[in-house]
Amino acid sequence: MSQTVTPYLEMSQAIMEAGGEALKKCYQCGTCSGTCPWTPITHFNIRKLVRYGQLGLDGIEDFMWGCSTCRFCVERCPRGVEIIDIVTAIRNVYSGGGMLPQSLRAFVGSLSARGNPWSGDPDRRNDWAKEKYPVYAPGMDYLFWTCCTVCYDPRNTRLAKAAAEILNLAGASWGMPSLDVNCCGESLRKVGDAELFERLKAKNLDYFKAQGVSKIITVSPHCLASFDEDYGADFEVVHLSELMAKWIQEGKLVPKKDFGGLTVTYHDPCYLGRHSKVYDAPRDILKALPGVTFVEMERNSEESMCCGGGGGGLWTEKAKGERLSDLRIEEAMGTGATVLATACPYCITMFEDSKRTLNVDEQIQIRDVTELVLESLEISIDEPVGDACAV
Amino acid sequence: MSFEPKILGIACNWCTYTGADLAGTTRLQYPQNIRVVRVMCSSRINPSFIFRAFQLGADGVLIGGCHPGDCHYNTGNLYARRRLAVTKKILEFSGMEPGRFRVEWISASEGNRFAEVVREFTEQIRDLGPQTKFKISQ
Amino acid sequence: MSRIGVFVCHCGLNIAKTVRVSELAEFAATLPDVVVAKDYKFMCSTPGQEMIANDIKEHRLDRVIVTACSPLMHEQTFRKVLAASGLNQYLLSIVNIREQVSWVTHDIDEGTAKAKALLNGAVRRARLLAPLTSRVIDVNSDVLVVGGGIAGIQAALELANTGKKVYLVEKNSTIGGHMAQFDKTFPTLDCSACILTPKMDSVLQHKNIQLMTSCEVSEVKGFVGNFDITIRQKARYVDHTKCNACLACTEKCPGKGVSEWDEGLVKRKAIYIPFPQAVPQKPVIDRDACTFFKKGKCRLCEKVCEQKAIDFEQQDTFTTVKVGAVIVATGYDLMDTRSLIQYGYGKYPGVYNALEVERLFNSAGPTGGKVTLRDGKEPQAIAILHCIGSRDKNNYEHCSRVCCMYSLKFAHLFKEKTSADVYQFYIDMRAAGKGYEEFYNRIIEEDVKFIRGKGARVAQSADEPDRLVVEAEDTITGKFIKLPVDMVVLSPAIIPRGDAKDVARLFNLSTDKYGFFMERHPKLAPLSTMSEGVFIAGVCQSPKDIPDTVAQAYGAAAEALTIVVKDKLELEATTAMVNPASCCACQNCVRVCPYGAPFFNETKGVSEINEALCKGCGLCASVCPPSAIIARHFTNDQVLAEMEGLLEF
Amino acid sequence: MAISFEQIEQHLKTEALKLLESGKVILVLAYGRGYDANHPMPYVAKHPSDVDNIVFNEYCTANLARYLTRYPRRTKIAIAVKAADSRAVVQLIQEDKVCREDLVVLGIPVYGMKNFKTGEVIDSKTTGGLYNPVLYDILLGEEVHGQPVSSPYDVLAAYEAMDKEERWAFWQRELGRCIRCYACRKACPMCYCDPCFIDQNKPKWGEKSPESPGNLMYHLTRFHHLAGRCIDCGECSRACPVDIPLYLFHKKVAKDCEEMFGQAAGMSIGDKPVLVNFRVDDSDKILE
Repeated sequence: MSQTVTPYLEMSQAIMEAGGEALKKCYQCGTCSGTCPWTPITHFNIRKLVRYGQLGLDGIEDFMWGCSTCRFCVERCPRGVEIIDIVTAIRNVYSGGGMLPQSLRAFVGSLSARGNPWSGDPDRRNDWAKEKYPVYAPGMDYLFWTCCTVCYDPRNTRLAKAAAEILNLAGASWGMPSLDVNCCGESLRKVGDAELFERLKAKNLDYFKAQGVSKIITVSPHCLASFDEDYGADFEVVHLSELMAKWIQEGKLVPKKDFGGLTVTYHDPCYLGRHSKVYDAPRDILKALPGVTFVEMERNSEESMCCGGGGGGLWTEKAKGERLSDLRIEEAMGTGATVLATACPYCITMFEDSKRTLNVDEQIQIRDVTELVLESLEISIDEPVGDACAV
Repeated sequence: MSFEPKILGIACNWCTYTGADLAGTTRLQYPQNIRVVRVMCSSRINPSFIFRAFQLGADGVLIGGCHPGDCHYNTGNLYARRRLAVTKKILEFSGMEPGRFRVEWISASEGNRFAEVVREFTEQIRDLGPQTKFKISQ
Repeated sequence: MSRIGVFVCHCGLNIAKTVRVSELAEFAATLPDVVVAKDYKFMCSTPGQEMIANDIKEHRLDRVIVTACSPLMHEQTFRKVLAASGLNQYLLSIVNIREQVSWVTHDIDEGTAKAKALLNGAVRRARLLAPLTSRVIDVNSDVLVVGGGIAGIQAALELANTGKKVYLVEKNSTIGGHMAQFDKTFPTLDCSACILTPKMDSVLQHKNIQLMTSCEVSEVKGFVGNFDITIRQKARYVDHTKCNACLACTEKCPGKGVSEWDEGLVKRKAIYIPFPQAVPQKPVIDRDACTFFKKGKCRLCEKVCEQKAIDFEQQDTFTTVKVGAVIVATGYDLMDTRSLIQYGYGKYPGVYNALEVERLFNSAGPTGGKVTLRDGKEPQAIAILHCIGSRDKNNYEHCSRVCCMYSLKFAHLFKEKTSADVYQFYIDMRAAGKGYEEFYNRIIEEDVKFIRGKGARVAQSADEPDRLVVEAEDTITGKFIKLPVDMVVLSPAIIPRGDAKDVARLFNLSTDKYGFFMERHPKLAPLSTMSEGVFIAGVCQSPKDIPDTVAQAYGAAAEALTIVVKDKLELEATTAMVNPASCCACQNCVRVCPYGAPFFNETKGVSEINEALCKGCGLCASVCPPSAIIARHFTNDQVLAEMEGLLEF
Repeated sequence: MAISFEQIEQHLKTEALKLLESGKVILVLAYGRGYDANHPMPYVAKHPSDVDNIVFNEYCTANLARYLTRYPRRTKIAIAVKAADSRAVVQLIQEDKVCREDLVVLGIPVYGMKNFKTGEVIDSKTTGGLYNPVLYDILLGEEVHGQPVSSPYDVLAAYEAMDKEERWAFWQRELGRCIRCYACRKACPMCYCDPCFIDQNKPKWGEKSPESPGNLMYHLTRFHHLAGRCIDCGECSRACPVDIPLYLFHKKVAKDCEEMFGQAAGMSIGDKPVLVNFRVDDSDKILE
C-alpha cells in the first residue's frame, strides 16, 4: 500500500447517495469492529470499511465483501449507524464499477437470467411439491413463501415439505406461489445490485397484488426480513416458527414422539433474531418437544454468533480458519448437544458444509426446527432423510 | 408568479418559540412563508384564532407547543391537545383541507425539528395550493 | 391614535446581511400611527438605547417597536429603556427578525418580505397594547435548599453567611452526597473528606441553617417570594433531640442492612450512621433491616440507650416553611449497567462500576482502602471501560463529562495501591479543565496503557475461568484485542436521580429528555429555571465536576439572594382578569387553571382571578366561551390584530 | 306506546300539582297550549291553579332545560324532560349551572315525537335510540323498550361520505342562508352565555351582518363551544326559521368527541365536560 492517500470525497458522496447516508454519523469508536464476529478471525474490519467510505479512500474494494450483514454491530453502535446500509451502498457503488468477485458473478448471473440464485429452471421451481400441495388462490389465508433455497437445494427441499405437512396438519388455509414469482432478492440487495433487486421485487409485488395476498409465511428469515424491511408493502409477514409456536401452545399441533433425552441447542439465525427480533418462538418449540433437553450456547439470542451465510456469504468461498460456521459448530458441540437446531436454510447449508469439512458427522446433526416438529408429530415425508450434496 | 403560501404559526413562548429561536441560532434554513405569533402557552390559542386566520387568508396554520408532559404551565398543552383536535375536526367537516392545519410539539431544544416541520408543512401547503374557502375576498 | 416609534436593528451584519434594514425602516414609516422609524447598527448598545430614549421624548412616542433579535434575548433591556423614559414598559413590542428571519434564510428578498410582514403585525398589535402595572408583593427572606451534596452544602453556607435563614433538606440521614464517597479528587488528588467534612460540620454548626436530614419536600405552593413548602420528616425511630450520639445502639444491633454508602459492597447495622463522619452524627433505624420491625422482638438498641431516644412508634411528620426562593441541587445517579449484557455487570464479580471502585480506594471503605477483588485477591490486570451508556444513542446520548478524568484518577490510584497493569478503553480523551491535560500526561507517564477503542464485550476467560476477557478493537492498529484481566471498571452514564421527575413536578421545572433540569437559558441564565424563584445547581442540571458544581452553588446562592435581599418584589403584570359583565358563570376557568387562580364568587355570580397566583398562561381566556377573560398583553384583540398584520402582505 | 300522550299529560299534571302544593318547588317547567294543539309552548306553572294549563302531546319537542339557567341559582324547580332533555339537565349539573338538589326531574319516557313544521317523526334523528331519560326523580309512566334502536350518528354517513369540496359547497350553501336571528342559540339549553361571543365588540370575532364570513365564524365557533356539550336534542335545527340542518354538524362533533375522548355529553353527572378535562395519555393521533 502506498504511504500517501488522498481523500476522494466524490466516492464518499456516491456512497451516501446510494443509501449510505449514515456514514456521516460514525465517530470511529470501534464498537462495531470490537463486536463483529469476523474481526478476530479475518482481516475484515467493519470500522475501517466505514472509515474508508467516509474519506472515499482507495483500497476499500479489497475488503468490502467481508461483512455477512449479521446486524450485531448495528445493535450495539452508540451512534445508531445503520452499518448494513453503508455496506450495501459501498458494494453498490463499487460493484457497479465491475468489482464483483468471481464467486458472486454466478450468483448474480443466475438471478438475472433465471430469477433464482441456484441456476434452477424457473419452470421447475415447484417440482419439490410433486403436485401434492395447493397453489395459492385468492381467498386463502396464507401464502406460504417458498424460498429459492428450499425449492432448489436438495438438502433444503426437506424443509419445504416439512413446512407444507405442518401447515396441512394445523388446518391452515394456505397455498404456495405459482411460477410467476422469483427470488425475494434479499442477499442480492446486500451484494449491492440495487437495480436487479428492484426488478425481482417488482415481479413479486405484481404477483402479490394480482392474487390479493395479505398474509405471508416464510421459512427463510432472509425472505422474512426482506419483505419486512425492503418491500414496504401492505401485507403481513410471519416466520413459520412463530406460527408453529402458537399452534403448539393452542394445541393445534401436539408433539408426540419422545426424543429420549436428545440434547438440542439452538442457533439464532441473524435474520430471524437480530433482524426480525424473533428469539422466543423457536426456543418455545424446542422446549415443547417431549424428551428433548434444551441447552443454550454461551452466545445466544441478541448475542448470537453469525454462521457467515448472510450478505452473499453463502456464495463466497472462505478459507479454512476463516469460517464462522466452523466455530459455531464447535461451540455447539461444547455444550454437549448432539443436535444443532436452527431456523434458516442458509444456516443449514453453512453448517452442513462445516460439519462435513470438520468431519464431525457422527457427533452432531444439523436440523431445522421445522424438521424436528414434523418428526415429533410422527409424520414422515416420502423420502429418505439423509445428507444431500450441496449445489 | 409561483404560489408563495402564507403560513401562520402560533407558538408557545417556552418551547416552540424558543425552539424556533434555536433554529435561528444554529443557522438552520427553512422557507420564509411562516410568520409566527408568540403566545405564552399553546392553551392560549382560541379555536376562533384559527378560523379567523383562514378568513384572513392564511393558506396554512401551524400550532406549536411543548411536548405533552413538559408544559411550562404543567397541563396547558394537554387541554390544548383536546381543543385543537376538535378544531381540526370542525375544519375538516366544514370542507377545509385537513392538511392546512397542523399541531406539533416542538421543545426548546428541537431547533432542527422546528425547521424540519416548517419545511415539510410549507411544501405540503404549496402542494395544496391557495386556500380560497374561508378567505374573505377583499 | 397612538404615536409609534419603530427601531430597526442591523445587529452588525447579523440582520443586515439578509434583511434590507433601511428599506424596512422606510416601510415602517408608511404604517398607520408610526411617527418615527429608524435603523441603527446595534440597537441594544448604549447609543442605540439612547436613541430610543431621545425619540420617545422628542416625538412624544407612546408605543415603541424594536425590530431586532428574539424577545427572549433583549425584551427586558428595552423595557428598561421605556421605563427610564417614563413610558410604561408593556408598551413595547419586539419583532424577532434575527433568530426567526435573518438567520434562517440566505435570500435577502425573502428575508425583507418576511420582516415587513412581522413588523406590520407588530404595529397592529402595538396600537392595542395597554399599559400594565406590576403587582408588588412582600418577600419572605428565607431560602430552601434541596439536596445536601456539595452543591447544596455550598449554597446553604453562602446564603447563611449573608445572614439569611436557610432550610437545607436532605433525603438521606446525612449530608455529604456523592463527594463524601470519594477518596481522592482529580486532578490535584487531594483527599475528598479533607475538603468536604469541614463544610459539613459548618452546616451543622451554623446558626442560620436549619438542617433537615431524612426529609423530603412533599408539596410546593405559592410563588416567587412567597413559597409555602411542606416537608416530610421521615420517621427515623430515634429521637434526635434526646440522642447524644454515643452510638452504643449501633454496637449492639444484630440487624443487617445493605450499606448504601459502600455501594452495597458490605453490610451495615439496622440502626446506623452511614459513615463515621456523617452529619448529623446520630443514628437512624432502617425499618426493612430491623429485627424488631421484621419479627416483633429485639429492641436491643432501646435497652442500651441511656437517653431513652429510641422510639419505635415514631411516625412521619410534616412541617411547612415559608421561603422566598429555592435552590434545587439534587445530584445524580449512575446508570444501572445490568441492562448492557455485553459488559457482564452483575453477572461477573470482577466487573465493578465507578462508585464501587471509589469505595474500594477509600480508607473508610469496605476494604479499608486496599484494592482487592470480591474474593480478596489483588488484581493483576485492570481494564477501565469509558462511555458505558454515555455517548450512546441506545442509552444516553450525552457525555458524562467526568469519566475520563476519574478514570485517569483510578488508573493512578490502582498504580499506587497495586502492582496491576492498567488499561483504559476509550473513544476520545476529554481533559478540558484547569490542570486536567497535565494530569492526563502524568498518568500516561505512569505507564497506563491507553487503547483507543470502545470496550465491546466482557466475557469469562476460556482458559482461566476466574479471570475475565475484555474484547475490543484497538482502532489505532486495527487489531482485535482480547485482553485477560481480573477486574473491569465500568464508567457508567451519569443520569438524573430516579425521582428527578417528581422533583421537577413539585417545583414546576422543565427537564431535558433524560430528566436533567432545564436552565432558563444555557448562557444568559444557566442557574435560573422556568419557575420564577427556583434555581438549580450541580449535576441535577447536567454532568459536571466538583469545581463547576461548587461554582454553580455560589452562583445559585447569589441568584437566590437577589430575590430574598429585597422586601418587596415586582411580578410580571401579564396576568388574566375577568370582565364581570360578560362572564357567563360557566366556571370553565376554575376547572382548568393549574394554579387555582380563578375562583367563583357566589355572591356576584361571576368568576374572579387571584392575580397573585396567576402565571399568565392564558388558558382560561381560551376556554372562556363569551370571551370574558382578558389575558393581559395577549388579549384576543391584540392577537387578532397581529394576525391580521402578519397575513396582510 | 306503553303509555299514551294523554296519560303522560295526566301524570304530569298530578305530579306538578303535588310539587307546587307541597311547596317543594316554586315552579314547574312544562308545556302549555300554543295557538293551536299542534303548537304547544313551554309553560311555567307557578301556582297550583296553573297546572290545568299543562299539556303534553307529540309536538312537545322543546327542550325545557333551556329555561333552567334563566332562574337565579338555588331556585327550586321541577322540570319535565324527555330523553335528550334529561341529558341537558345532566350536562348543566356537570357545568355547575344548576344544582342537582334544587331540581325535581320529571322524566318522560316517550317515542313518536314529531316535528311541528313537517309532521315527521323525529325519534331517529335526535334521540337516536334513547327513549328514556338518563336522569329523573319521578318517571311519568313506564320505561320504553322494544323500539328500534339506531346509532344517533347514522344520519351522518351521507355527509361523511362527501368529498371535501362537496361538503364545503353544502355548508357554504346552508350557512350562507343564515339570517343571524340567533334562534339556534336561544333554543339551545347549553347556550347560556350573555353576551354571546359573537355579540362582543372587543374582540370582534366576526361580522354581525348575515353574510357568509360572519356566519361561518359564528357557527364554527359555536360548534366548538358546544363540542362535548351538545346533547343532540335537535332544537337548534327545529328553531331555525330557514331550516339549516345545524344538528348534523353538532352530531359530527359529538361523534368525534365521543371517539376521541370516550365520553358522550350529558350521560352522567359525575363526568367532567371533555374540553375542560384531559387525560395524560390522550393520544397525539387525535391531532392527525
